[in-house]
Amino acid sequence: MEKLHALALDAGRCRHVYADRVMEYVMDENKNSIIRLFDVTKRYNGKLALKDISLDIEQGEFIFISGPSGAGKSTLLKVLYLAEKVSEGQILIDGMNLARISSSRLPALRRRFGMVFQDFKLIPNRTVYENVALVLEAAGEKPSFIRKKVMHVLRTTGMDKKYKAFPPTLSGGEQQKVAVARAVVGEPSIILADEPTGSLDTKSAQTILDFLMEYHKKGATVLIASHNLHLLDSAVRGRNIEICDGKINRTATML
Amino acid sequence: MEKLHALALDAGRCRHVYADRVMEYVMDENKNSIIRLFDVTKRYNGKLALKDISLDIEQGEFIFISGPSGAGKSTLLKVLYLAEKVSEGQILIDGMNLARISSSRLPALRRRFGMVFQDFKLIPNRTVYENVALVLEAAGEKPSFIRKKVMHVLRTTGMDKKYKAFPPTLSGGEQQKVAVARAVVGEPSIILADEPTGSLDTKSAQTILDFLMEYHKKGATVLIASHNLHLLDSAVRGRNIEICDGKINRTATML
Amino acid sequence: MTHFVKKAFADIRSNRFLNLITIITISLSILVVSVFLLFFENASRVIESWNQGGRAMVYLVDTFTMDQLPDLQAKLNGLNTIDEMDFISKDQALEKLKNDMSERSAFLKTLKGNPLPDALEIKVKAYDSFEEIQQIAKDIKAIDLVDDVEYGQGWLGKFLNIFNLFKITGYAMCSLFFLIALFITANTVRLAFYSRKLEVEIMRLVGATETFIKAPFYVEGLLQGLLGGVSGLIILFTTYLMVSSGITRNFASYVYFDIQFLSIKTIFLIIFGSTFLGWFGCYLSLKQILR
Amino acid sequence: MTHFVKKAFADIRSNRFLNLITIITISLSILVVSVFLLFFENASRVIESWNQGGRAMVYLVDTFTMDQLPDLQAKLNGLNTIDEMDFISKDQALEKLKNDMSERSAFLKTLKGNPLPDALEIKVKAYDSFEEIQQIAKDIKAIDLVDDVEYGQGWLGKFLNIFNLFKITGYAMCSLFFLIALFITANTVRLAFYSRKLEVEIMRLVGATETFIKAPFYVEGLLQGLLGGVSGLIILFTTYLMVSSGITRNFASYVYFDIQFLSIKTIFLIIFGSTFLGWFGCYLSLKQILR
Ligand SMILES: Nc1ncnc2c1ncn2[C@@H]1O[C@H](COP(=O)(O)OP(=O)(O)OP(=O)(O)O)[C@@H](O)[C@H]1O
Ligand SMILES: Nc1ncnc2c1ncn2[C@@H]1O[C@H](COP(=O)(O)OP(=O)(O)OP(=O)(O)O)[C@@H](O)[C@H]1O
Ligand SMILES: [Mg+2]
Ligand SMILES: [Mg+2]
Repeated sequence: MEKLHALALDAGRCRHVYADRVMEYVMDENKNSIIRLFDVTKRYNGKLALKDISLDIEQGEFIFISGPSGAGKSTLLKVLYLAEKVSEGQILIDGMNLARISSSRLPALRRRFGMVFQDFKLIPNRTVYENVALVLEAAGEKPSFIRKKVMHVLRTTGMDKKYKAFPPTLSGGEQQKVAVARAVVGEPSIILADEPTGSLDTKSAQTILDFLMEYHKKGATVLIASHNLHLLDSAVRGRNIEICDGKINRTATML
Repeated sequence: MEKLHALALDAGRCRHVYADRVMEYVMDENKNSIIRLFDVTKRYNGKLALKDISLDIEQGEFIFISGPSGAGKSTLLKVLYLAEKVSEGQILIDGMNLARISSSRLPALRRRFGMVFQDFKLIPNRTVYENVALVLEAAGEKPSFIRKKVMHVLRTTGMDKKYKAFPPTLSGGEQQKVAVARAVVGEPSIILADEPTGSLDTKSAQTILDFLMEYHKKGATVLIASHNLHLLDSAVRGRNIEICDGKINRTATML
Repeated sequence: MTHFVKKAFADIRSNRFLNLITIITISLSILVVSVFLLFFENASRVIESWNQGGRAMVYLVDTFTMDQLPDLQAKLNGLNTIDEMDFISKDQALEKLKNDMSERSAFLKTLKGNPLPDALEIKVKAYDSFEEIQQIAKDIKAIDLVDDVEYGQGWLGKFLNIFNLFKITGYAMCSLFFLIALFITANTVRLAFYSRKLEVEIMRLVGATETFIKAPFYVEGLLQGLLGGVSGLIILFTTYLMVSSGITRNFASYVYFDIQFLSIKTIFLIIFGSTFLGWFGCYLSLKQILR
Repeated sequence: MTHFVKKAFADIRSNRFLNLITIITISLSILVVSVFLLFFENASRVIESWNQGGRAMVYLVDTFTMDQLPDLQAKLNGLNTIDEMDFISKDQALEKLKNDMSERSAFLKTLKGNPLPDALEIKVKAYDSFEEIQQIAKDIKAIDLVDDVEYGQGWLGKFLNIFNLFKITGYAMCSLFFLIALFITANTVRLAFYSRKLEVEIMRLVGATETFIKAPFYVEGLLQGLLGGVSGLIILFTTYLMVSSGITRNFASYVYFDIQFLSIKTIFLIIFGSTFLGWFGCYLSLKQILR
């Protein structure tokens, strides 16, 4: 395994044609890993945002990504979600190599994720309800199911009374709650939450965190990126990955 | 004074034509007040966001506005900034009644404020430098002065290396730093900061807070709205106003 | 399918301003093209009517006698290029001349005998070019009893050629206007979509398939094109009604023809064209926005 | 001032796509109007040339003798409506007639003496309507020695009236096309600005005055209009060069006139118009965006 890994890293570096195959072989060895990163590097116009990140995340794990502003937390989540392409290295999601995902299979892959964007990314001219329902509509769910499910999620995040409002008329915290509701409405197996409580007061933050933890308990893999270490206080068993200047600084297991 | 105040409140309620005059008379009594709110109520489509807020803020004071998500913190700052009109009540800024400000005098008034918006409100297709310089250009400053001043402020907030970047390519925290830089670049006498450290890690937050405090020490009136009570730990002498559901819940003096 | 149509209608409602501008632009573009088509169709018709089916005079030799007429007519019919013919004897012709020139007929009175020849007035079958009618005249002239053929050699060539030039210009301008309408509409739709770039981006991020994202836009584009085309034609028709009634009232003396509205065929062509416009604009925009 | 121009240029650079579409739309709109103007100017010129300055024949009474000519000419000049006159004696006229009718002059040979009257060929000063030339003819006829005036009573009225109708239609269509260009351009500029609404809103929030916000937009609008107009004319001119050389080469036999490009005056008018378009579109958009 160690050797193969080194080989894979090498392959990743020189962009060898067989690199992808090797990755998948490596994958086979660790059936429980749902997300694997090998030497992932991301450059924006030549400037590094992520540098040689290697990571193995098991199905159902809880990961807390911390680090100062500009460390690369959002970038890490974005490359996992394929909202950005990596510059170097390989990412395997559930055995699929992201570099080899065809654009026609991308939507289906994304529906397995639930992403809370740091800037929310709500459609301004659609109501709260429509924004959340969009995910289920895109997945081709039945209207009656959509209605029930969306209202349920909105109720849990405390936004059911504002379901007719348009995002720009909401307060910062309210927008964040809607973003969280949208991320989980599709019952994703992986939840990526970028600063999901940054605009919330302590009480609301706890509610949202508990809500995400519920999905975690149901078996979802949860990655939360935040600079707010206080969130760790209430976090369950999991790992804390601290990144700084694009590199993994420290990994700690929380018990 | 008490009586006049009551009279003014009355006037505000019944929208009497002489109300404005009364306000200004009241104003005269308290020369040190730079911001005065009388029974301010703000409704959005009939729903209350602020209810009967009365407040007296002295020149050079430091005010910390706290409260849960959706309490009305942003709305309070927005009505002061005339980004929103009040539904009822009167606001006096430095003796001027906001209800009687003509639209031609509005820009000059706004330049006396420095506002950090909760959603940053940076122009996406202008660089960081251009976004900050805009305030000084609008004030008609000399190009050489603008260059020096903008770069100075960017250096202090730690964004000087990214002055050529466009806001959407910045991390959340970086965008916030630019928003703070833009708010203070015009040396405003009143600084309104809505959640100015919400996207920042503890260290950056402290830097930004210290930066704002410097302006406070130089004599600026500073209002910070945030749900993060930890900020209070490092705050100077000032007042903490807690609002909840649009009403002032509690006022405390910090020593 | 109904889902996409429903969504398209919802989108049109929620982006009223953008849609209105797009529809207005399409309808104005259609208006330009159809105004020109209207002008061109009517002008063609009028000019065509001036050129009344190619009448010509066949003058016969002096030695012609009436019993040679059936033989001559048979020969002319044998050419297969003549529709009608009327015999005009020299006496009828002189009579007509005297009537026509009533004011200066004094000079005709001085004539001894009848200097005019017998003649056949013929109507030539449809022809397209000056060369064709020249050939027909030549064939007729080759017949024994025919002395000369007069078919307006001088002005007819000129007229036909200018008419052909007018037709070419007309078709060229129609195509040009259509192309311009296409460009302008496509660009307007693109601009309108440009401000919805964010919406599309977010939809993709949330895991919507390309079909799911694109279909409502296409339905919207087709609807915009259809609405634009129909309203453009309605504007044209209203204007037409006002103008044509105004013309017949005030300009009766100027006008020797009715203005006719576009033919049903052209109307359908225009509506089809504008629907295509909407679709095409949508296609271009989506190609640009969606990578 | 230079600040605003500089900023406008920077804006054009940073909003390349929006500006490109706006400029393309303006130039195409200008193209439609100017193609039509070109067509119309040339058609007018050609039709005008058919109507060669109103020539007419004044036939004199039989009793006319040459020594009465100066007196007659003086009287005609006294009317102040005649530009040139040429005396054509009855002998000259017969000679000319024989030449013109060479083929059928046999019939003229049978004439005893000369049945034709003496005549004056005159050129009438410019006139606008059929009524006017009718009046002029009446005045001339009232002179003693004049027997009759011939000025193509039959076809001239028809022709002039149709020409006038053509002119009216032409002006109407020019105005219509201009209005449509105005609408389309204004809407395009509005759409382009619509996607910059956020920018304007933020500028206002930051304390920029209306002038500070608006001035660069206006400069931009003017520049767009100017660029659009100039490029529209350049497209037209290139097409004109190609078409006109093509026509003279291939259609030489069809064409009895040169196609001429727009007059300098029209060119300046068009450029002015398109700059106005840019400004007006900007004005409308700003009025909408800025409350
Ligand atoms: N699209 C982009 N183009 C260029 N540079 C980018 C882009 N996105 C991010 N960056 C840069 O990459 C670095 C990491 O950004 P990232 O958003 O991942 O930080 P972060 O850890 O999420 O910080 P924060 O806590 O402030 O959100 C930053 O320096 C940022 O400026
Ligand atoms: N433009 C608007 N139209 C309608 N309702 C609005 C509008 N802006 C704010 N509101 C409502 O007013 C209430 C107060 O909003 P405000 O933004 O002031 O909250 P806040 O205290 O800043 O909360 P947060 O900490 O989440 O930013 C909220 O319920 C919000 O939905
Ligand atoms: Mg981030
Ligand atoms: Mg707020």
